[in-house]
Amino acid sequence: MYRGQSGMWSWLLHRITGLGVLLFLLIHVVDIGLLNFGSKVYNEGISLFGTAAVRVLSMALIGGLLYHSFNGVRIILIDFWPKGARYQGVMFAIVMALTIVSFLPMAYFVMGPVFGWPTGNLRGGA
Amino acid sequence: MNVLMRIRRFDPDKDNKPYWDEFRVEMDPIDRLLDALNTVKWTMDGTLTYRRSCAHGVCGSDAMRINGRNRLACKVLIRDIGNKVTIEPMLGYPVLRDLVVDMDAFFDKYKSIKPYLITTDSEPGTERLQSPEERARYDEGTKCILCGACTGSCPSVWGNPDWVGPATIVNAHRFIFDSRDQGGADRLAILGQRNGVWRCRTIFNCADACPRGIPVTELIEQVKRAIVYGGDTKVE
Amino acid sequence: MYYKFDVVIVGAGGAGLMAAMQLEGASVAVLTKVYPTRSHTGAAQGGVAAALGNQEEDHWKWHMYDTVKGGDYLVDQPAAEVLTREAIDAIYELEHRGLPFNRTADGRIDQRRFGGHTRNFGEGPVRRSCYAADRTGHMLLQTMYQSSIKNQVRFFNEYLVLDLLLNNGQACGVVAMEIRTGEIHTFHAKAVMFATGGYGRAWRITSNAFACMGDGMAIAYRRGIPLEDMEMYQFHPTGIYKVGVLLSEAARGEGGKLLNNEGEYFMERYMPTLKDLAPRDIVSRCILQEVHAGRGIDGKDYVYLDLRHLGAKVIEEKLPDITDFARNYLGVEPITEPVPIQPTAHYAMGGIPTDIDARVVIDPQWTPLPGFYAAGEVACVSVHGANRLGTNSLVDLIVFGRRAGKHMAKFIKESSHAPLPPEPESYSRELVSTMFASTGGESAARIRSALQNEMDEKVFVERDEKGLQEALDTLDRLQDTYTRVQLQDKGKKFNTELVEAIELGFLLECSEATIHGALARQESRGAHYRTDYPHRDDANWLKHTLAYKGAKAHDVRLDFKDVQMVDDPVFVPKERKY
Amino acid sequence: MRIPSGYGPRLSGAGGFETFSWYFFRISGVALIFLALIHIFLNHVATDVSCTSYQLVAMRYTNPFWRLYDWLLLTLALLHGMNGLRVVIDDYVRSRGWQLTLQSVAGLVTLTYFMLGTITLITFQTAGALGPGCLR
Repeated sequence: MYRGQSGMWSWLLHRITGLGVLLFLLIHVVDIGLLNFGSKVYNEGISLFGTAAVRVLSMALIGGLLYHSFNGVRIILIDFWPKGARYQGVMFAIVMALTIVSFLPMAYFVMGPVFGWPTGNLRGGA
Repeated sequence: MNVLMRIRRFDPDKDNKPYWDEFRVEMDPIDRLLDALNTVKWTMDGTLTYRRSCAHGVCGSDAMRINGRNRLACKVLIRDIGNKVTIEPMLGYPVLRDLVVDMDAFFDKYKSIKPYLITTDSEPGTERLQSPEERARYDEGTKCILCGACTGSCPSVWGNPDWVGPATIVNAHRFIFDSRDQGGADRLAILGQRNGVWRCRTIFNCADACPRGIPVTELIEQVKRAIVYGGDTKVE
Repeated sequence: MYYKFDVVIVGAGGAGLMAAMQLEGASVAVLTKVYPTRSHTGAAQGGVAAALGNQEEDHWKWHMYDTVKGGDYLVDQPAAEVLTREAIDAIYELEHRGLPFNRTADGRIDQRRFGGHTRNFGEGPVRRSCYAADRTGHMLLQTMYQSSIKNQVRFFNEYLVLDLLLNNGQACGVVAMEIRTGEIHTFHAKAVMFATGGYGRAWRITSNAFACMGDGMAIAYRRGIPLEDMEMYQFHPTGIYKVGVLLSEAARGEGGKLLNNEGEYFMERYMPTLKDLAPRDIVSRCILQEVHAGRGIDGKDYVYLDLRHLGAKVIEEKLPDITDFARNYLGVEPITEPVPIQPTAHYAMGGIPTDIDARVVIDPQWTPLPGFYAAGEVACVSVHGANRLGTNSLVDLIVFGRRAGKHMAKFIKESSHAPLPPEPESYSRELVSTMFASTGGESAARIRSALQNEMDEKVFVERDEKGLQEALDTLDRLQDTYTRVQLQDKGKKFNTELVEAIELGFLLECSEATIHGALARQESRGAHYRTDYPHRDDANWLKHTLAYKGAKAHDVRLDFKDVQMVDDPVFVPKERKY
Repeated sequence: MRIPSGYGPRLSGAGGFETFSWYFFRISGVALIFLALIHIFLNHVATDVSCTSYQLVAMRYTNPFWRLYDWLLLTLALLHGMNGLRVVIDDYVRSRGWQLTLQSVAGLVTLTYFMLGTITLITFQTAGALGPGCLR
């Protein structure tokens, strides 16, 4: 084992979240493909997304996507901002903070319907 | 101070696979880890094998993995590691014996980016002129002692030993940004390829491992930008 | 295995690589015990002197005067002339090869002051040392290695040379052990060059690398070649206390001063003109005098190097490495605290005698041994005489390494391979197999430690007859014990215990020659200070010693060689004052 | 201050495919941040995921903007992601045979998914009941 510092963990997490999101994308394209089979097939397929189990997975997806997005910005800053490399550690901390801060409300909206939390948005028939 | 040393051992003549060995030594807090290794070798087990030469961090012989991070054994003080230390050979290189790794491929990679001044104009009778600012532009890279700690700390190298690795790019940087050099375009072309700079994923283990304090990743990023943007034209 | 090359160079430090670079088109092998960029040239910090005159008026003749006077007139003056004249061209050659010197505002090579370098024959300090921060040696070594890559020099990395092959009075190759495999190889060559460096590991407090074990000197010595002026060993005044790692003279060149326990900058008292920039032998001795007078820090055997008044900017920018050493090895912050220092074993002025073309000469009549060359610390062209000036070591490497290369280039065109002696590997194989077979139970590490203690105690900055005699007896005993060294490690591959044991043999022989020279030379000159003969004696001792190996430590035969002078009143020996 | 270096003007065609790939990651990445986050916002926050239905999609797709939007998201995400996979394979698969096999499979998957997604987006007919059909 190599005891890398934040740079290494940020990279590893970036890779894992990237591959995770890719996996989801591949599934998602298939479920979109269900549109070709008419409304009944599609609606049955897509209703899976409303189940509690898939909602948990969706949360993981959203968390991963948020991290991957923010860290992507960090990487771009490292690449194009001449001082970026010097502030990579600070930027990693900011990335983690932003990820958590933006993840929490998203998680509330995703899991809300399961627990009957008020979200104020359009929601499927309970 | 009593120090427990856990050392990864491997003798190709005897062992099928590496194993852990332990030694207890009594050291002074301001002794260096290299002194502890010497104490083991000279008083306990003569078969313990490692490289060392200058013993003060300028020759680059004794890079190894100390408590999970690449360090020079001659620059790590006992008081900073405490009572227990784990020592392993660097990752990313074939192990020859105990803590000694094969660095031939490392030097071959270094050679691949033409690490020497390339000039096409004729030599002046005295020195080529270079302003202090131009000299400062590539100063960081000149500190490299080719110890290989950065390259051995890089996950991209562990995954793909063919990759040129950070040390090579640092040395390319040293010439690319030298105002006297005229081979920069060649080097950038080499580094723009599949095993060039793009395999750097800005992981920063290299910068942490560098015993000379070179901001390795930052220099690699400058090379990337040089490939993408091009550089300033040479002053006439 | 058998290899055949035009030239075999042993050692990949400054001298070896500088020579290799001159041999374009020839087949050249460079054998090195460590990877080339690990050579101890890389540890040189301060600079490399040449009278470029970039900062103020300067002349090679002033440089030559300083070299001759700094060496306490034991310098062979024609060699010093070559050294200082050609230094200028050699510096430009290195700059053209890419060496990143620090620059002046107008883009030329920057130069700074260094101990013993003066303007106008001793009037005051001059800026003569070309430098690259405080890692000049590192940059020099890197640049030369890079140049050898360009020239496609063939390197044999991690090969320990065990023997020099001679046949009919001519050098014809070397035998070496490949450390990685334990195999013995013969290298057949028209010309052999030794550039193996010094033997500073004979002392405990030393600035030298573990690799500096006197390999080349001892191998030549065993083959009947004398060692010249071995008593002339330099102790650098400012080694880090207890560790020996050097704090470069550049620190004093930039304005650092030595401080005793009374808060006095004592060099001003001893040397009113050059003060802290007096030559190293003098400064080392002044430190010892302070210590003897009870003015060492805490009454111990060290003093302070004070950099505080230079300010953080100068310290960080011009002396970054040594600042790092002080922090790392002492936990001392040079910007706010003085740094504990003591004299440390540093440099062998003596070595294998050579002429100005770096050809090895084997007797007082300057008879060359055809095909055998040496340059760098291993050699004694005697440009350093009794004491080397700071920065002149790198000058020696590049000037005489270059000359060796050029002369070999000519030599190999004019001559063919001399036949190898019968069974060329027998001596080396015997050496290794004896080591493996020994059951004597002695430990090389213990013998080395005993040697170092003895040398630190009795063959240090100050010597006397009694101490040297005792040291010789000790050495005799240690050499006897050495025959019973037993290895724990019986492996063939990367057996560093074997390497260390063989190297210890080299070290013992270099020490033996050193002690003999020191015993014989009944005067004080340069680095050689005899408390029982405290004055220089030009009537009897304006000559070099040549030590020839005998059967045992006591059996060394000494011969003497006149110091060469040039016909110029400026260089006539006179009292050395600064 | 601009410090001149020795390497001269910009290289023509600097570096080839790997350079392009590196650039593409960054450009597509920036675009994807907006595309993907808005997409997620629409489907998980503005309306709950349980609202998503054939009818909702149909309603949205009456406006070609959303077809284009989704197509861009699909294309960029697929290329960004699969290029990432390619890089991972390139990093960790040392055998040339396996390397070639896996890269080909990845290429094939990319093409198939791109075709599948694109065809769906183009051919989808908005017929029947439109609207979210879910409760407030």
